[in-house]
Amino acid sequence: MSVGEVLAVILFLVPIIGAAVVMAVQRRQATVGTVASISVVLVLASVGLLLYLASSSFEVLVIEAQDLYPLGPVLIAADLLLTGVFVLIGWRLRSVLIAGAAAINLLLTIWLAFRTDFAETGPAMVIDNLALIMVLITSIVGSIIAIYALRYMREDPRQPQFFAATLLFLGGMNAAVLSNDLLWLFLFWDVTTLCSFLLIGHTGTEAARSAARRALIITLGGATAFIVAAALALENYGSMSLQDFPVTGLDGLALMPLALLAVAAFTKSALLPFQSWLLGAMVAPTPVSALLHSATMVNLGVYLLLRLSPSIVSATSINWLVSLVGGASFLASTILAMTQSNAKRVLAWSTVGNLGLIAMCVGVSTPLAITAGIILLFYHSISKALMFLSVGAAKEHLGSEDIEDMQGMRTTMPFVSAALFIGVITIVLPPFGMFASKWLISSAATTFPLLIFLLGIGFAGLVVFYFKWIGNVLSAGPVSERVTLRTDPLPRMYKWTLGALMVGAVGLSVLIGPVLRYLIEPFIALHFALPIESNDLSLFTSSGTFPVFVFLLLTGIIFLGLAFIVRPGKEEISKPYASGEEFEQEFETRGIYFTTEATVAQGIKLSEGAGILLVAALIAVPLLLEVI
Amino acid sequence: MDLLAYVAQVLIIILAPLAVGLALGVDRKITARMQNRRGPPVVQPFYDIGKLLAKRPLLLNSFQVVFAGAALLFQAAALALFVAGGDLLVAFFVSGTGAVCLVMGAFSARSPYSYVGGQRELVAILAYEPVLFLAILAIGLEGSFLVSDIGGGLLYSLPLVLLTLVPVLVILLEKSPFDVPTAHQEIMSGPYVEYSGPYLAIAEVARWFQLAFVFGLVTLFFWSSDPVVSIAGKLALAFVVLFVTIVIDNITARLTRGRMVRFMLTAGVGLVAINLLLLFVVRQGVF
Amino acid sequence: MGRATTIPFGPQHAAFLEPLNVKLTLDEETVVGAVLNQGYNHRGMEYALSLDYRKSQYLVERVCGICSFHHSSAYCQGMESLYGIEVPVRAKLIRTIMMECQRLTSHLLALGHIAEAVGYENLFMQCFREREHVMMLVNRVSGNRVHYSMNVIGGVKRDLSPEAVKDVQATIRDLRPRLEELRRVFSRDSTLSKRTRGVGKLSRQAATEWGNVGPVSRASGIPRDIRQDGFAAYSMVEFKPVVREEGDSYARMMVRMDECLQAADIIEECLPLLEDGPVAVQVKGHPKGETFSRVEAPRGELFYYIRAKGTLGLERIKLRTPALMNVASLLAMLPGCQLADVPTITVSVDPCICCTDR
Amino acid sequence: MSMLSSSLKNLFSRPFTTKYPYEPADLPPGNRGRVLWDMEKCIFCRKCERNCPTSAIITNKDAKTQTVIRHRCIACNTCVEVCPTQTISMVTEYSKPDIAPTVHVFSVDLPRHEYRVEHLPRYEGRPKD
Amino acid sequence: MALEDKMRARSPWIMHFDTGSCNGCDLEVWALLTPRYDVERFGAINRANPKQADILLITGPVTKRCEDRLRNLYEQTPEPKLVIACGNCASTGAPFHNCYNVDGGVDKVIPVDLYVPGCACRPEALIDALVLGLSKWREKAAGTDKEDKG
Ligand code: SF4
Ligand code: SF4
Ligand code: SF4
Ligand code: SF4
Ligand code: SF4
Ligand code: SF4
Ligand code: SF4
Repeated sequence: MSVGEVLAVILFLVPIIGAAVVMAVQRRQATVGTVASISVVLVLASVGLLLYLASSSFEVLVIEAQDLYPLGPVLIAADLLLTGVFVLIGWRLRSVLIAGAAAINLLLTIWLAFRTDFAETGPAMVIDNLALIMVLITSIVGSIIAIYALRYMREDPRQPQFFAATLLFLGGMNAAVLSNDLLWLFLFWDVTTLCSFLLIGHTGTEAARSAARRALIITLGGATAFIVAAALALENYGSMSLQDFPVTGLDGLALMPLALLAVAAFTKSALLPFQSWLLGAMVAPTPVSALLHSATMVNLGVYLLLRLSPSIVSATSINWLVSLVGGASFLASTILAMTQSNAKRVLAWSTVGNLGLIAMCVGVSTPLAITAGIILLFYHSISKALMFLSVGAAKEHLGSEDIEDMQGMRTTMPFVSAALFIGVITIVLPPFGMFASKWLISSAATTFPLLIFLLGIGFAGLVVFYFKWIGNVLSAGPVSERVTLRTDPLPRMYKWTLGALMVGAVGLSVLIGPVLRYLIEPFIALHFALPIESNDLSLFTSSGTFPVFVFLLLTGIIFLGLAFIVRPGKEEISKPYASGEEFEQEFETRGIYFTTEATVAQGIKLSEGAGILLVAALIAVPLLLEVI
Repeated sequence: MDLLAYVAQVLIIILAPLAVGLALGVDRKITARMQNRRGPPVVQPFYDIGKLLAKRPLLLNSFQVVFAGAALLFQAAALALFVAGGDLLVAFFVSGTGAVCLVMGAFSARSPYSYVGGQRELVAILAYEPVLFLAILAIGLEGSFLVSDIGGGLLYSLPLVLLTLVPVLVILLEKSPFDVPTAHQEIMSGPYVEYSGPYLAIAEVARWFQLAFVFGLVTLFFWSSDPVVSIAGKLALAFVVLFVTIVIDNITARLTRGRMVRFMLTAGVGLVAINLLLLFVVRQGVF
Repeated sequence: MGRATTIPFGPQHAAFLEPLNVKLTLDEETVVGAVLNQGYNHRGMEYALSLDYRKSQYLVERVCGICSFHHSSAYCQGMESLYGIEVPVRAKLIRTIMMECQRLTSHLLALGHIAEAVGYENLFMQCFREREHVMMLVNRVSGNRVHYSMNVIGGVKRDLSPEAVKDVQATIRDLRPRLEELRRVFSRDSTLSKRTRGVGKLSRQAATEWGNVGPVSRASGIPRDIRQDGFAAYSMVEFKPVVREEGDSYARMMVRMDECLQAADIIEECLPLLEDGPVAVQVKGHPKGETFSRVEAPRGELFYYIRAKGTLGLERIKLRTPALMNVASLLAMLPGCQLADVPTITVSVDPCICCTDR
Repeated sequence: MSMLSSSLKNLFSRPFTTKYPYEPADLPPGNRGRVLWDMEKCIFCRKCERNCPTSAIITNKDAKTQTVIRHRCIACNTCVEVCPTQTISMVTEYSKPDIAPTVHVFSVDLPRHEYRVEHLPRYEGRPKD
Repeated sequence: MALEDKMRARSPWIMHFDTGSCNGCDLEVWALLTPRYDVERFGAINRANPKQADILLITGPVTKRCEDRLRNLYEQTPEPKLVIACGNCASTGAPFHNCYNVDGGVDKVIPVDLYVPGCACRPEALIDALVLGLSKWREKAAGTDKEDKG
């Protein structure tokens, strides 16, 4: 076994073992030790994998199943076991849907296992740059979240369960993105489903349980689509290896596996019409949300789409539907995000939107768009984790997640405010990473003029709901003493984790040139012509340039420089204008949410309806084509 | 030669906002005359800026200034990018950042009117940004995103897009019917309430840069291979658009924010769509 | 919902000419609560007015600069009834003419103010331009632009010379087409009607309950106009109160607009009735007894109660001014409206704080 | 739309604006501007002082002066009417702004309608208590 | 310096506040803004916001209730600023000298630079005051500038 293979195995096996240890020992101290050390291992292993791949100039690393020998059969056994567990859970929850879906999964898995003689139809694992990016995200961002959770969940009575699930989640996620064989992927897909179910329901309240149940129903439904797709792939393409998915000549029923996998991806990524589980998952503790939204779970869906992008690109009869689902999710979720005042809900909708955008990129199917999609995926996870964790920290202090309650946080919690601010500007504003992808998407979308209308309104909405929030955070009266970040009453653990993410979000934006060249382009180059060049200072496409570095420098100068130059105390400080009245005590403000709860519910229904139509069309098109 | 072009660009970047200042002066003069008044001299905006700079600074907190300065620099960067023949989309997003900075400045002052003004400015952004964005994408579809590569013909292929820039400018020029964010009689010029003296001047100049960028977009619609004709035509086009906004200002009352958003997202977006559709149909028919 | 925005609207605000404070509670931009806060302008005039009834002739004008002449007319009428004297017809006619001129200035002000409140700057300017014509006219006729100082107890002290009569005639003739032009704009302009129609509705019932007077009540369908009582020379002219049924800001605006035209009519009716004769009768001694007097000021019924005890000082003088009643009814109109409509609605009742607070 | 036509008409017609201060103010004859004393006629009966509603007049019988506080006079014309000797006249020019409330002192020493200019004391405001 | 002064003199922004007047003077102030007198000729516009105003036009005797508000607004106006008391009551409180709730004159509350007589003060008088004030402003601004340097 090569170093790369060892590292790959470490990446998913160690957390899983760690989970077992945590469950076995059941003591806080041991839990802390295990989680911390596993985090370190994960970070090191993922970086090691990066370096290893870099040393071979990012050649795709293929791991055959026999290299991993006893693992294969064990995993198939685990696969059956896990699906069985889902049947049981369905039984316990008295949910016909869950039990039925799980039963179908179980039967199909058994059938598939027999069909393939308990062996893989292709390489077990393929580590290309897309997988590498995902592993980096999961391992590093996931670890940071896990460490953060150590502090956040310190008083939780059921910590071992929580951390075991978290570690399992990370391991499963890593394994899923490395897997090439659909049955392997299916297993880890289900592992993430199980973990999300456990974590969402962790607090055990009524709301949590119903949210967990809903999440399970939807993601299990997705899993069913997945396994059916796997079966159809085996029938149609004669292989269950993702690598072997055909990239030409897809038509008729041969499109079906793709369509179903796309639907499965939509459920995981909570795109319309499946967004409800992610929104419901907001009842879980903040680290869970962070985990779901940035490091694991939802990424898996769009990862699958990106992974299949070479096939989707050629499937011209359905890729427009994929892009429409993505675009509709983006538009609807940005509009709905504007109407929310709960910070986590805002973030949740914005996650849906961003993932929709990625799905849209895949659907647009130009190399440029797919590049944009990967950039978005990469930077989104960092910024989103940062924002979620900040909200968690704010909640501990304020006791509320409502963005209206965050008013004036700048003076009471400067560190968290700075984190939120950086989170927002890295998501929305140029010249940070996410912006680069926005720019690329905009250019790419011109090949698909209908989408530019969704984008136009969506981008504006993005600005509105994020800045409404951050404006609230920054809104504060004159402060007599200078507030420094150090005075923030924040646990050290939070400061470190938030700080790391802040540095990551900004630093990687600075390094977008290398990120693009070394991380993203190798994957694109495998399948497409390179659409974009960079010289570390600027990005170039065929239709435009983006002088990243100039703008980063400018932004740095603007915010740091101005903040340094302009200090209170030099000028006369005056009272706010209140028509001549003294207004200090009575002042209170509330943002604009445009609409009422009822309208929001209606809007959600409407967009879900649209989503259902689109998804139905996605499944119907291959059938129709077959009939014709 | 290269150096010359460079110098010319720098000159344009400096002159464009000044031209906008002058245009605002002309605007005030024409507005006054339409109201049967004599009105201020056309260089009045410069007097105002000079006066403001000479006032003693007075502020609520330093964030206001940071954001006003940021707005100015971002808008200047957007204009610079535009003039240097850069990517329109990037310029647009950078200019949008400038607009957002102003909102942040308004929010950071903890004052009721400024806060409401900030909220309304966000609504205005929601109204005009999509249209501006679509207009730019339409330009990109027709020509190129690179200003230097665009060339002529936009006026004939995208007339409706040019038309949609008029309401955008109405919002940006803070004119009725869409001067909602700064509505003087409701929220006392909104986001600017808490700015005074030099800081107001900074915010104002930032707006000039933003307007210079949008007027720049307007001038893209005219192009001729003869540089003299080209420049004259561009200026004339910009003036015509300005005049239309002035007339609109003088014959309408301010509408509410809901109507503004609805108008921009239906009529504005719709016009771009119709234009693109027509273009598509005509192209299909011709070829 | 939790939080709500609270905003102090006034006392110093671009939409308000005078210090009125409306503390608004907003849910987003919808007004959910409004607290009227008056008294910024309370000077204590009723006390000062009761010190010397002769000097009060001039002080009553200063209760309000917009309808100063109505105030002094009401006051003088009251005093005249205490003295039990009949004012010469010419004086009555002159009072009527001046009152209508003042109604013109006041209504044009109110109309311009509404235009300004909805951000229609050009229309505001047009209204004030026409208003300026009337202001220049009254300056020529009375010698001052605002406080005419023409009323004395017993009549008027400044006669209308034949040239002045011609002047009035010419100016009104000139003004009429301009007013009609304005009326066209006010009634037809689409953006303006979007901002005023259906805004600040006050039903007939509510108007009765809140005790509204003047154009505000007439816009809600209550045909009440004190001028029909025939004080001054109103019994000598033909006119019908302008009534509209809608009860919204638009109706209030249009009632004022129509009353401008009506004022022009009344002035033109009065002018030919002017006959040579005395303009004042002398009064002797100090007044005694109690009385009340009413006139229809531009904003509605203006009511003076005077109790005199036969000395230079008055025992009690009490004003009930129209704006007091109308401003209060804002409380019925504001909740539920948009922040953007607050200026429109407040201005549409034409709040006149100086007399409300006096 | 009628606003459109009137706007355009305005644009091309002469503005309604006066040229003041570059041309004299158009004060109509009979404008009540300010009061002047012809001290030769005054008999110091104090009727004007007593009847002035704003106490703008101070009659000094000993010094033989009539003092009028311009910033108090509301040009009501009462003093003109009550003066038994038609000493006081009203002219059309209004009084001018000044850097302190102005007082004009008419005295028998001075020629007809001429006066000495003095100022009332200025207050510098009062800090908040 | 000279340039600065010139700019100042050409862009006096106005804030008007009514501290208990009878409206007569307020309307004359508004008349200033409208076509007949149009002070925008001199660059003056009504900002209605103390923070952006250079010239405070105060009308009316200051009623007790308006005192604090007036002081607030005055303090919110950045230097160099000019206060013009418009009309007799703002200058001396004259017509309302018998009223118990006024103290007589704006200068009892905040320093006043110019006093405009008249009841109501004619718009022409206000224009005179503006012209006079702008020349006076130069001295005042010189004072503030010196203060800034020293
Ligand atoms: S309420 Fe009226 S009567 Fe009483 S003190 Fe005030 S002004 Fe005088
Ligand atoms: S009306 Fe009311 S406030 Fe006015 S004097 Fe009478 S009791 Fe007092
Ligand atoms: S005194 Fe009159 S106005 Fe005052 S509360 Fe009583 S009823 Fe109402
Ligand atoms: S409401 Fe009162 S103060 Fe206002 S104009 Fe009428 S009477 Fe005069
Ligand atoms: S009333 Fe006439 S005569 Fe008597 S003091 Fe006055 S000015 Fe002199
Ligand atoms: S005009 Fe009237 S206010 Fe002036 S001094 Fe004569 S009586 Fe007094
Ligand atoms: S000076 Fe006269 S007109 Fe002016 S506010 Fe005072 S009383 Fe009214």
